[in-house]
Amino acid sequence: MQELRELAKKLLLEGTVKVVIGYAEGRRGVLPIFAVTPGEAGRLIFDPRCVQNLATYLSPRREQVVALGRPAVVVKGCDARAVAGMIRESQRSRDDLVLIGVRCGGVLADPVSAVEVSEATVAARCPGCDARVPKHVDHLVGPLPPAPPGTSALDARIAELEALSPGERFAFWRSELEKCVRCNACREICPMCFCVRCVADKAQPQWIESSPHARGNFAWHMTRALHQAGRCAVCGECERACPAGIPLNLLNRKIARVVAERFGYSASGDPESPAPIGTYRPEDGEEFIL
Amino acid sequence: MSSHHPGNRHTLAAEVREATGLNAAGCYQCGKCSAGCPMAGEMSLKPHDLMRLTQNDERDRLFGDESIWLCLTCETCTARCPNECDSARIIDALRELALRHDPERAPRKIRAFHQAFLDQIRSHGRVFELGLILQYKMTGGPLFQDALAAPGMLARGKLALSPRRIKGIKEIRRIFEACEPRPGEET
Amino acid sequence: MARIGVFVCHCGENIARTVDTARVAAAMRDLPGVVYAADYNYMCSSPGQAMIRQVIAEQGLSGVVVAACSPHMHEKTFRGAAAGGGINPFLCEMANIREQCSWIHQDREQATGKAIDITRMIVEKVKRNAPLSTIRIPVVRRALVIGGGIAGIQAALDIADGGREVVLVEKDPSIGGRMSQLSETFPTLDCSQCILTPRMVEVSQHPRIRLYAYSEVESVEGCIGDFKVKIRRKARAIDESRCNGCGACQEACPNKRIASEFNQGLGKRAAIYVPFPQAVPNLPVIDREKCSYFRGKARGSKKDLCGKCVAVCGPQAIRFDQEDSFVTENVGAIVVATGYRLYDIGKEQDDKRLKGYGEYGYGTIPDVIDGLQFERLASASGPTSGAIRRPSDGKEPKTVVFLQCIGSRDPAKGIEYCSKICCMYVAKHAMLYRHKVHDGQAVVFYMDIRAGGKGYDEFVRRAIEEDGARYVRGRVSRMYRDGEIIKVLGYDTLNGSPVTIDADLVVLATAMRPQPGIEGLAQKLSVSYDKHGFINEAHPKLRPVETNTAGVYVAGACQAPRDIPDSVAMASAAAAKVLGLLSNEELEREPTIAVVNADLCAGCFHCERVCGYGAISHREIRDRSGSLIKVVAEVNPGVCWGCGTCQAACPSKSIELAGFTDDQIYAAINAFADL
Amino acid sequence: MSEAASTSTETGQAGAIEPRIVAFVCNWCTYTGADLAGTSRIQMAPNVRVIRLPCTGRIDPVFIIKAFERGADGVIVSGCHPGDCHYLAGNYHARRRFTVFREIMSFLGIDQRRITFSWVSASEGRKWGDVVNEAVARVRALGPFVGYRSLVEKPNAGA
Amino acid sequence: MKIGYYPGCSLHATAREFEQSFRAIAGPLGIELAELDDWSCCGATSAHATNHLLAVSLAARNLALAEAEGHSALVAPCAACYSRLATARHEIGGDAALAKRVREILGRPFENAVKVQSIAEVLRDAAKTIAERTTRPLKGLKVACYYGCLLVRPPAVTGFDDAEAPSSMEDVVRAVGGEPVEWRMKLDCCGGGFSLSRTVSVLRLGRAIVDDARDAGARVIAVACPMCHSNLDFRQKAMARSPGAEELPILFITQVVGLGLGLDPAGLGLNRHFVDTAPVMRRIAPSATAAAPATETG
Repeated sequence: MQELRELAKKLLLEGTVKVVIGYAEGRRGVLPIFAVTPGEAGRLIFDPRCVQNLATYLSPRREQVVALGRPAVVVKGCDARAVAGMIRESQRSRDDLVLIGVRCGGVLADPVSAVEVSEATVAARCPGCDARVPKHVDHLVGPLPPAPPGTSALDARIAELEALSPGERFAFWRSELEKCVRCNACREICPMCFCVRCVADKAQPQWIESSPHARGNFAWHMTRALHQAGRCAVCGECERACPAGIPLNLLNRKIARVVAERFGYSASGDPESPAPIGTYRPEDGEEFIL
Repeated sequence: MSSHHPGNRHTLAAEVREATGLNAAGCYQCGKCSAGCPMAGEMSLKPHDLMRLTQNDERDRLFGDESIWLCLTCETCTARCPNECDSARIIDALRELALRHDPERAPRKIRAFHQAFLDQIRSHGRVFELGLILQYKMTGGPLFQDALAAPGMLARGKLALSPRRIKGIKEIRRIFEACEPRPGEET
Repeated sequence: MARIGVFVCHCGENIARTVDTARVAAAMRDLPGVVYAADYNYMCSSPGQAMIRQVIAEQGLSGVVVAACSPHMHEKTFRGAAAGGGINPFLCEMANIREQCSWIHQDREQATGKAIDITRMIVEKVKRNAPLSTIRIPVVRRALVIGGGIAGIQAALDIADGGREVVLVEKDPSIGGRMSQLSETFPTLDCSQCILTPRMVEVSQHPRIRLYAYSEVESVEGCIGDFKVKIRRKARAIDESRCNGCGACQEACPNKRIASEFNQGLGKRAAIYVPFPQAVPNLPVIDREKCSYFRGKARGSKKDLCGKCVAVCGPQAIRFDQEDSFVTENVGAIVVATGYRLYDIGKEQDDKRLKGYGEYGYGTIPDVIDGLQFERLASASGPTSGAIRRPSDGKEPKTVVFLQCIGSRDPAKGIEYCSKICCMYVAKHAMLYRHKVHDGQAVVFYMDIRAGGKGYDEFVRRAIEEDGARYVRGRVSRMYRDGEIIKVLGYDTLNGSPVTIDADLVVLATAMRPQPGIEGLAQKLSVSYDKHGFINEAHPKLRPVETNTAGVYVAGACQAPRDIPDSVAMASAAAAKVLGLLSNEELEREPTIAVVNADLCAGCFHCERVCGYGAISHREIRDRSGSLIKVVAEVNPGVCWGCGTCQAACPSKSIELAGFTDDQIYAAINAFADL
Repeated sequence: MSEAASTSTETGQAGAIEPRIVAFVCNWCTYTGADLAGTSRIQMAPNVRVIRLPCTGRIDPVFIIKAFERGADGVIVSGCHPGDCHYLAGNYHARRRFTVFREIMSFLGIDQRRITFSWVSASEGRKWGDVVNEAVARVRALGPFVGYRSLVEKPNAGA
Repeated sequence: MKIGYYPGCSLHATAREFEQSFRAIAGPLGIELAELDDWSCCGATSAHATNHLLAVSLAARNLALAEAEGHSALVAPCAACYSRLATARHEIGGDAALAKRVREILGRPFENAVKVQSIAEVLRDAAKTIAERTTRPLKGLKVACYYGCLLVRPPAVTGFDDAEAPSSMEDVVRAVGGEPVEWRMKLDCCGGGFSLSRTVSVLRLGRAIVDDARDAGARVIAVACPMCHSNLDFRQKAMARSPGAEELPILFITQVVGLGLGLDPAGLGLNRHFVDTAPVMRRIAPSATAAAPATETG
């Protein structure tokens, strides 16, 4: 904690950065903080309650943040993946960022009610995480906490769904997606959703029905998953932000796995590594093609 | 019996492929294997001939000849084959097929040796060399040829006098049974 | 509001037999925006076309749909008719109710229903068609040729003789390439330099050729018709304007023990040197790695450094302080002719798929050489003045063994392809050897003889029948040094017996590989290359000298192993293509290309990743004060071929393919079911 | 539970009406192949409506979604065989795109038997006929895809 | 360093001095040999020449044992055993179907996770330690390092050394101050498994090897395979010899190292050979006494 604060102060004082984006204690739990003075940097914290993916504040869409000037940002391993994605897609250049990586032992599913990471409280995506030590960052702070206990509830749930028949899966997702009110919170919070105008808002022609019935919602969430393939860091922010509680990270994780298995690609923290969609190998599998 | 239509899945090449995943058609007869083979001088069919006959599905010439049994599996051919044919492995497969095809065709001495050797493993889990030598001599190996050697061996403590059987011998037997070529696999 | 005219063709009985064309027309008449629909016996006939022109005029049509055969059959015809009627040809489309309807169905009811659907879908699309006009790009009527070997020389001369300016870039100090190293050439055995040198001189004196020797392509921008090429002129440390090529400097140079590249390491050169007597340009270059002045300088030694060359240079042309300089040339077309190198059997390889040959001693046996080295031994201008002497002790070899397919046709340690020229030059070597060493015996180990070509097989037969080369069919398993000689252990697969030969000299016909660094150059030009590094032609049969990048052509052994005649033929073909391109002030291209909506583009450049033509570039958008707002994608109309992969890849649909816009396809999908 | 039973929950009454299928094909291989089928008079089921695009690379998965919304019971996507792309590599990019999109659809419970992917070259008129007939047969067995169209309605006990 | 140890049948019989010497040098080199409990025969030539599945399964049983005992690497001094184990590992690794079948046959957990190492590899990697611990440098002892077939072939399976120009054994010999000679036959086969069944071939091949080593000036041949050893040692008497040519002692590479480490020849089993090894001792003994104190200080 102290290490983090000292580093942040140093970066601000020597003028390396104008703002340090990190976590701080808020009235109702942990909040993002945009520290521009050494004093504010003193409020920085990192613990399992720091679930937010701060990469989203690097998006050019966030004009107020951009206005603050060259940022340093506190990233967990999963967040670092998102940053890498944004760099790869020219939303940010690596040189005008300072990345402060924090070693992570998993975050909480519900940071409000719990404080300690246990098999019961850990976020579903964390167990088995391969990015507990962020890669390709400028600074690495904090001790490495023990690996989160148990196995990923996400994978378990995916396996359950895959065991079902198409009809049963369809019914499941229908019941989930009927809840979607198209508030676009999933989109707003996602670091990779930086389009000037989302395809879902395109009117001429309107590929994605805007009215919030299950059909439009299927179209939206399928398209979203497709556009996220190989880019999504599976940070789970979309699911956390969803007021309807739709298990979006199931889909994210599923597709991330598909991309890894089919194209031998995993969203590493390396901005240099090519995106899996947009490249190809002549020997790619095609067992589904007649 | 196997038909000789090329492309027929019962051709020798097809069986070799089934057994090894290797493609005998890969051999383009450059002869580098035969040029480096330590036993080529003693073989009537050189390594590249063996590959050729396999490609042509000429079982009878292949299995009727002792050449496949003269391969020492020294792997020189495999290591130097420009087209990555792994001839040594293919010759292994040919021997296996030959035994299924007609065990009597295999040279008596060599077959007897392999038999004796495997019996050793089957009954002790390891090879008890004195036993091996004795059994081999009984079942077809030239008698007395090495009799002079045995004492020397003993004198140097190189031969154990009584076999030692491993604890997991049951497991070994099970492995042997599980690996018996099933009748279904006969060609 | 659209005013669409629909013309349904009977195609005699071909369509009408199974499709009720009148009903199709009637159904169309009911569609909003359709102001005219009729059926007719033969729409493609001149009365049919006249009918289209007339209706366009009378009805003031904004679009035309011809429901007839496949667009592949008559799209041009009907677009012509539409143009004749006074509307933009791209406002006319065809509904394929013959090949894909009447000919593949019998049930009249179903076929008619389907024909109605097909035509309706096209009508809805055409409602949203936009007038398109052919794209014109101005052409810079000069060409760049990369590589000064025989292919590059031929291409440069042909283009220059064709009346266009040529910039020729060669990375080595002299042009001439591999051919200048050869002794004689097959199948005629005429002296290589005798036919090459005049061509080299021609290049140096040609008014329309600008030669940059000892130079490399640094970067390439732009596209067909207008490339901007930055060229690095490596520092020779010589003032070219002063040097008179007297050669006194290399005489004076104290360091004369450097392995000569030109002689494949068999001869020596000085640290300041002209690569070979007939070099073009006839200028020396200083090898900074070896020159004691530069080495001393690098060590930072204070004491007076060597300057012997400076001392003897009359015109005072030595320039130790010279540095690399850059020039930028503007050209409309580029020919890549970077040639080849030979596979090296050593243990160290630049490609992990290559292994080298331990069984042949990994290149550590001095009297085991490769084909180019033998060329130098046999060449009158070579280190032995053409006498065949072996490197180790200078003795005349009485038995020379030639091995073909070393590294070639060898996926295990080399490459799978056939290097194509070895069969011929080995036969040539065997002959040259016999002509020079009458009591010598040449033994050739081969797998197959590939002598397809005019006078080629006759040539090989001559080597065997008249010059007594002994051809043994089989690969060699191993060879090792045994005192004076080299033991070669092979096998004669034709008589089925092992062959062991005591050789005095062994010559390996090693595989042809593209020049190192070719991938880098290919990326600069955004041309594709195969896994071996050979430049890919645009089509293996129909576009052999074009590449996937418009305006970039390929010639010679950088595309695949080639001999001299092939390389020259290819070079002339490429030159013809270039002259064709440069014969126009402007070039015309299909208007169905992608267009970016800069306002919506978020600059993620997914489009750039999927575009194989490199048609996407980055455009900076700045406000009045000039500060950067964002960087967006931009399509280069000269380079885009209109495949539309970029549009499907664009998450926000901010890039549209003209003629196949989302709007048009959406309309077609919408119209497919008449819900 | 069995696939057939499962699909019924997804689609409602199976095999009621003639299936409607949209085919998105590339202009250079499959469309030409389909023309060849015509010139060779190869008879095939009339249920398919072809939409011609320059290249499979141009085929956007939203086309498939929209087709289902607009009443398609099945979809065919077809283009040039790997290595034969008339352009450079549109089909390779399409292959990756649809590899992922299939998984998404399948994970959301859209029966993949409704979507047929194929490579049909300009010389494979016969193959095109087979692709069409097989696709129609598969989709007919599954019945109309009302399950998707009717997503607009509030859920009824059946779904 | 603790490492799984698979002796193999020969090392408990005809080649017991191989095991004896390996165990003797292991201690000084800080290598802890954990012999697999209840290991079984690798199947050797007889299995793979007649029944591939059996060959793979017999070898795999031992790999599975090593896995169960928690070893990450397994050393098999006998080149033949090494080859069988490494080949099985290679084939199972590259063939999921085979892996499945073998697992069924073994009926025990098997992840194929254990690396198989040859003695040459292990000693080469320990060369530095060997040099440090050498108290009796084999000064001027010309050694022909004989690899034979299975140590380096096929490269796809072995891969720890160059298949055509290996150097690991030479490195080891140099480490103990010996002088490896350059010779031609170091990779040629000695006749391997034909020792009993086709002695004539073995004598022909063996003689060529011994002669070439002798011509190259070697005074001893170092081997890493019991079969090579018996073919060259026990069979050497029977090989025709050109007049005046003396017999050439055949030492296991472990014995060569042992001598360098100053161990007692009998303790290394030199007395068990058919070809008299005394000449070797005579060559190195004087230098030994001289060298001993020098290295004590070093």
